[in-house]
Amino acid sequence: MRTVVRVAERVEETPSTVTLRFPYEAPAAPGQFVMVWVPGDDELPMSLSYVNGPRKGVTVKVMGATSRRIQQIGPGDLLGIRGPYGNRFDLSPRRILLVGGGSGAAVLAPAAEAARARGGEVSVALGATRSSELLFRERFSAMGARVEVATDDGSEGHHGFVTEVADRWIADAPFDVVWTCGPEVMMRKVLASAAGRSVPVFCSLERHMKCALGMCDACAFGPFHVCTDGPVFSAEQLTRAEDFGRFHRDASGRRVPL
Amino acid sequence: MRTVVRVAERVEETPSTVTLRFPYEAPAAPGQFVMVWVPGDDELPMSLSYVNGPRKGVTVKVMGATSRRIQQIGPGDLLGIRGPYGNRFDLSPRRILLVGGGSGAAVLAPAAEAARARGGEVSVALGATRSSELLFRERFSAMGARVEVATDDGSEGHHGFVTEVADRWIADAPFDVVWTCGPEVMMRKVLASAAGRSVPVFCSLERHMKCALGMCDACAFGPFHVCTDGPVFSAEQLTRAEDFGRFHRDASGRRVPL
Amino acid sequence: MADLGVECAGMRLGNPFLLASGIWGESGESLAGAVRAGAGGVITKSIGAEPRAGYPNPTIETYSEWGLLNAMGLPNPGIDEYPKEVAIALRAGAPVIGSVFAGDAAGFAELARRMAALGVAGLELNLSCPHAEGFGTEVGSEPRDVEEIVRTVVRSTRLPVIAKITPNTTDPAALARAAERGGAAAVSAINTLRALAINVRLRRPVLAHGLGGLSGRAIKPVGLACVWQIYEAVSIPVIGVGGIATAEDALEYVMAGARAVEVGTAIAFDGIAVFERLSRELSGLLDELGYARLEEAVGAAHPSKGNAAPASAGRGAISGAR
Amino acid sequence: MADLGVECAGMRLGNPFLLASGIWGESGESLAGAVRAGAGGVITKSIGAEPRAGYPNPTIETYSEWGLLNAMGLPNPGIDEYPKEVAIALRAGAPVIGSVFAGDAAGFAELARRMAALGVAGLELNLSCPHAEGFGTEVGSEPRDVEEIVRTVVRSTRLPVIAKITPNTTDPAALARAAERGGAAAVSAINTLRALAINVRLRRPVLAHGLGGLSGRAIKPVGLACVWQIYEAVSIPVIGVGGIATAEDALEYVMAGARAVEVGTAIAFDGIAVFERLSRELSGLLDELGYARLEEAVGAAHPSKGNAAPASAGRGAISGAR
Ligand SMILES: Cc1cc2nc3c(=O)[nH]c(=O)nc-3n(C[C@H](O)[C@H](O)[C@H](O)COP(=O)(O)OP(=O)(O)OC[C@H]3O[C@@H](n4cnc5c(N)ncnc54)[C@H](O)[C@@H]3O)c2cc1C
Ligand SMILES: Cc1cc2nc3c(=O)[nH]c(=O)nc-3n(C[C@H](O)[C@H](O)[C@H](O)COP(=O)(O)OP(=O)(O)OC[C@H]3O[C@@H](n4cnc5c(N)ncnc54)[C@H](O)[C@@H]3O)c2cc1C
Ligand SMILES: Cc1cc2nc3c(=O)[nH]c(=O)nc-3n(C[C@H](O)[C@H](O)[C@H](O)COP(=O)(O)O)c2cc1C
Ligand SMILES: Cc1cc2nc3c(=O)[nH]c(=O)nc-3n(C[C@H](O)[C@H](O)[C@H](O)COP(=O)(O)O)c2cc1C
Ligand code: FES
Ligand code: FES
Repeated sequence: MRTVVRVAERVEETPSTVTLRFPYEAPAAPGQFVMVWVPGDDELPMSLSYVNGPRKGVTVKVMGATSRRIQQIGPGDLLGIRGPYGNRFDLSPRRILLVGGGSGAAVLAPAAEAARARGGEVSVALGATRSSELLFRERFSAMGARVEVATDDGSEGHHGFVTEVADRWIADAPFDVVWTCGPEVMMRKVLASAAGRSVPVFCSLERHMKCALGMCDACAFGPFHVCTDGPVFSAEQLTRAEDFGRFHRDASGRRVPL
Repeated sequence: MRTVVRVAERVEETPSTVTLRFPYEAPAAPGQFVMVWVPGDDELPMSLSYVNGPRKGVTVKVMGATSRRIQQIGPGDLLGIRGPYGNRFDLSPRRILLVGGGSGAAVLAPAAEAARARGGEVSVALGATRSSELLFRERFSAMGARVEVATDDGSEGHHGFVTEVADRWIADAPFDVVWTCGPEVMMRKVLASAAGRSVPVFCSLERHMKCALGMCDACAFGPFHVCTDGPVFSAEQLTRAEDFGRFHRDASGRRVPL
Repeated sequence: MADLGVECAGMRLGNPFLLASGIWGESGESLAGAVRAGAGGVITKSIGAEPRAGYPNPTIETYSEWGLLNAMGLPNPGIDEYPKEVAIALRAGAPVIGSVFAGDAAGFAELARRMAALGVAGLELNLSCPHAEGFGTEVGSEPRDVEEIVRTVVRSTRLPVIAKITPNTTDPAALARAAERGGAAAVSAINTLRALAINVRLRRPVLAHGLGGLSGRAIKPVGLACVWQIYEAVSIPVIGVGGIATAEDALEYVMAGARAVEVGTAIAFDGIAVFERLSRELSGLLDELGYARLEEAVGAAHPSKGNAAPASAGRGAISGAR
Repeated sequence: MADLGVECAGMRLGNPFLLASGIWGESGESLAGAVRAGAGGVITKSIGAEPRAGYPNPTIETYSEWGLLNAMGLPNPGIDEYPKEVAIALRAGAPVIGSVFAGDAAGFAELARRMAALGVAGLELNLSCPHAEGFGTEVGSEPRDVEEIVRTVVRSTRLPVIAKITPNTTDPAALARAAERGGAAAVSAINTLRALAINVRLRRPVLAHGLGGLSGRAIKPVGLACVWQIYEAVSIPVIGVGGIATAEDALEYVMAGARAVEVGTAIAFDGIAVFERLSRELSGLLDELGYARLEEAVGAAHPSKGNAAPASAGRGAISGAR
């Protein structure tokens, strides 16, 4: 059963990223996602970038046809929403490092806010191709997080991979947990930085999704289904899934390299 | 959905009447009935003669094939039960006259008990063909009701119709309500006795039943369905149903004389 | 307040909610009661040539609040007894549709003729009862038979003839096309789905007849698929039936192509007051969606028939439909 | 503790609960996971000759917790990619049944041959998907076609062949008899019911494909009727599927004639842990009813097959069955 929502607000976050806000009552937690149906077009999984209260939001990066189409949606337009689905970040640790690349910040921002609201200390290593693409940079600062940015083109902050910032921080500072979301090669590097140190790492993953109910097997990932066992996985779980960072399944279920 | 119950107890109340007791959790009120399914045989509506607690009961008089078959059921046998269905007696009046003929006492006895438990004064005019067929006579006495009996053959009490006892009482004593159950000719006479006096009368009726859900129309009775609007009807309602005491519908829905 | 009135098979209905055959439909006073409760029209119990007691009890089994199995076995008082019931029903003022069943075309025609003489507004042919031997699906599963029955009936009466189609078939649209060729004024779909319930503690089917028919909310998606396919296949009006319990259910049927709908099992679960609630809620829903008249919404979900957004709809609604 | 083991179509199953095709059945690790969770055997997603992406999303719609509509469109990685998945599944130790679909008999035979070579214990032919054009019901609605497809496949393999029958038909027993004539080792029934859901606010079908198939608790009574009718019509084992969510549901199917059952949609609502729960509860239920072995209950609700009460049953149980 889908709920039809009318988009209330559209915010251009970066040149390639748009947030859509809409009224949606179902309770949700940071880490969870919804299925967003663009009538007449596809339906895609999207992390909730705003989870609290009745006005939820998703933040969409242009990838292909449907995400482009979603970006053209504006106030007054209708979307079909179901969910939220999936698991959530455990908000109990106190000193939290976030490592976000690209649209990965979409799922990390509400998690960071929730952690701050509980009195947690939040540090954010935020990466993007260039300065203008740094997602939710203000939002992280506004919540009182320590933010350090990295850009591929050096237009701002560290010139290079965000994982280099993360690696330095993990080595220097004592964190109780690391949360990361972004390309899987990036997340593999974060895991590598944390390896041998006792800090637990949780990664938010993306896989092709159809049912989001843990039934159709589209999002099969090793012994897991990303839609119900994830999208947040522990480093330990990821060692049991050899596909991590290497393979995903396409719409037909074929295992293809990432 | 039927609940399958195992009969716990069988009591021969009179030569032609048997009570079956069985565990059945659903809450019920005096006046209501259940559908009793004899596996491999028919399913019939039966008033609850015991309504309280988890051990319910029905009291069955031999009429035709199925009621005879029900009487052969004993402890350990299985029945399918659904319900309770229908409306209930309003237990608030204080001085209550009960007029029961034949198996009519089955539905009146639990109503009388409930009224006594609330401190009501209960008088019972109880009729039968002969002394041995007087149903729940002890039960009425045991609850502290005033009981007067009538038998067709004069083997005990008033020799004649129970309605004659009822008529005398209604004329003499001030009752707040009259409840009656038995053949419709009998109940018509009770209504006639009460007519012109201000005492309200409620009759418990029987009609052919199939669904007991107010859907199939088998129990259509004037503008009512006996299964959902009844089986207890007020004198006032009965004046709107010209079939009362005159017609019922057979299994095909034909209106045939009673 | 949106206008719920519809024109269907030559009948003018104040609202699209018809009492489905077999529910509250045996006695004239019950039919009249359904009208008083707000039904836009009523369909009688299916009437045959002779009185029939139907199958022994148990004749029904509920499946939670989601479905109902029945094997009534087409009990009915027979056409000889039926004039007095119809006379009472007619006094309530809404269209009364006479439902009939028979084992062959001649039988249907004879019953239709006699039913028509009673002053009903239309006839519904029960070609679709899944559990009555010699009737229903047994005569309504082959397009050829459906066409012949409908044609024979249509020749014997001037009233609009509605063919009630079974869902227990590979191709409901083929049956509807056959009815259209035969001259039907409308088709209604669906009757119940062939179904069974077993009581494991008693190790036997619950219904005395064994097999029965499933109705209620469980079958709504199946009824919608049939109506959708039939709407694409024929030009005559379609009447939707199966599992309607809310205004939204009804509007799904209308958007799938139904001009009117029938309500049955919901009465068992929600009482006859369901008619009043359905009309009230449907009005509100149409207002919300920007429809001034229910008829504008007929078939609205079919891209193939070029249906557009209601004239009055705002941006959101238009974007939803593009 | 009652013995849940069954012998079905030449396969020995530790319990009667098979993973239904299309649920957790695309990847080898998921199939293995279902075995670990307690499935008596697993059936793969229906595999075709080529990789197929299936229909675009939305591909599913829930209907409260009572049903599920899907129009996946038979997505599958194709038989070329499938050996590695089957290899992983086989390691879990329970029978793996390979499901295949094709547009004609030769296509089925070729896929069956290739699937058989992977070491599966049996084959299930999907003759019954209600929404994939050119496949499923389109090839499985005529007894003649079913017989030809089954016969051609049976000739090309030594494995037991299970024909999966559609409920979207007038006469499921005729399809089952055709499969038996063709040499099927068993029939399974049912696949989903042709169904539709419309979103009235968006004025369009919810599923991208429009029509889909209904599964889940809503269809149990329909599946039971099909299994009942098929059991009366054939001598080969019947595998029941459709809406099983409790041990009592499963036992209804068994008493209607099923030797084994498949579980699909319940996994969406209750998770894969449903297998462990079903076995545990079924054991308890059989104990309560006095059955020492599940196999004694097969067909127990059919008077025609002379089924009797379990030897161990007490008075009440015997009286219930008389
Ligand atoms: C749990 C989860 C959360 C996500 N959250 C976000 C988010 O917050 N913001 C965001 O911009 N994107 C998010 N995505 C990714 C998003 O769902 C799409 O994959 C992406 O928008 C590209 O879609 P497209 O159709 O425009 O691209 P296309 O060009 O059509 O396809 C590009 C790729 O998108 C992927 N894709 C297509 N369909 C699906 C599908 N049904 N499910 C998953 N992936 C698909 C495939 O890998 C495909 O190769 C999330 C994905 C998942 C699984
Ligand atoms: C609300 C209600 C409460 C009842 N309570 C009791 C009770 O407490 N004790 C008791 O002994 N009887 C009760 N009855 C009557 C009972 O249901 C049967 O009518 C009666 O037992 C005769 O059934 P039979 O099949 O043995 O008789 P048959 O010889 O088969 O039939 C005799 C008559 O019983 C009636 N009958 C048959 N089937 C049904 C049916 N499905 N529904 C209603 N009547 C039917 C018909 O009028 C029939 O003509 C009640 C009936 C109703 C409607
Ligand atoms: C108890 C019962 C009796 C029915 N009797 C008839 C009948 O006599 N003739 C007929 O055409 N349909 C009959 N039907 C089918 C209904 O008219 C309707 O097609 C079906 O129940 C689906 O609608 P619903 O889900 O709203 O009940 C009957 C249904 C029920 C539940
Ligand atoms: C999402 C989904 C996908 C399915 N895919 C297939 C399939 O590929 N092949 C097949 O034979 N049946 C398929 N089915 C049908 C199921 O195997 C099963 O027959 C049906 O769902 C009824 O069982 P259930 O109510 O337990 O789900 C699918 C069902 C669902 C819900
Ligand atoms: S999307 Fe279907 S199992 Fe995860
Ligand atoms: S018994 Fe069916 S309406 Fe009363």
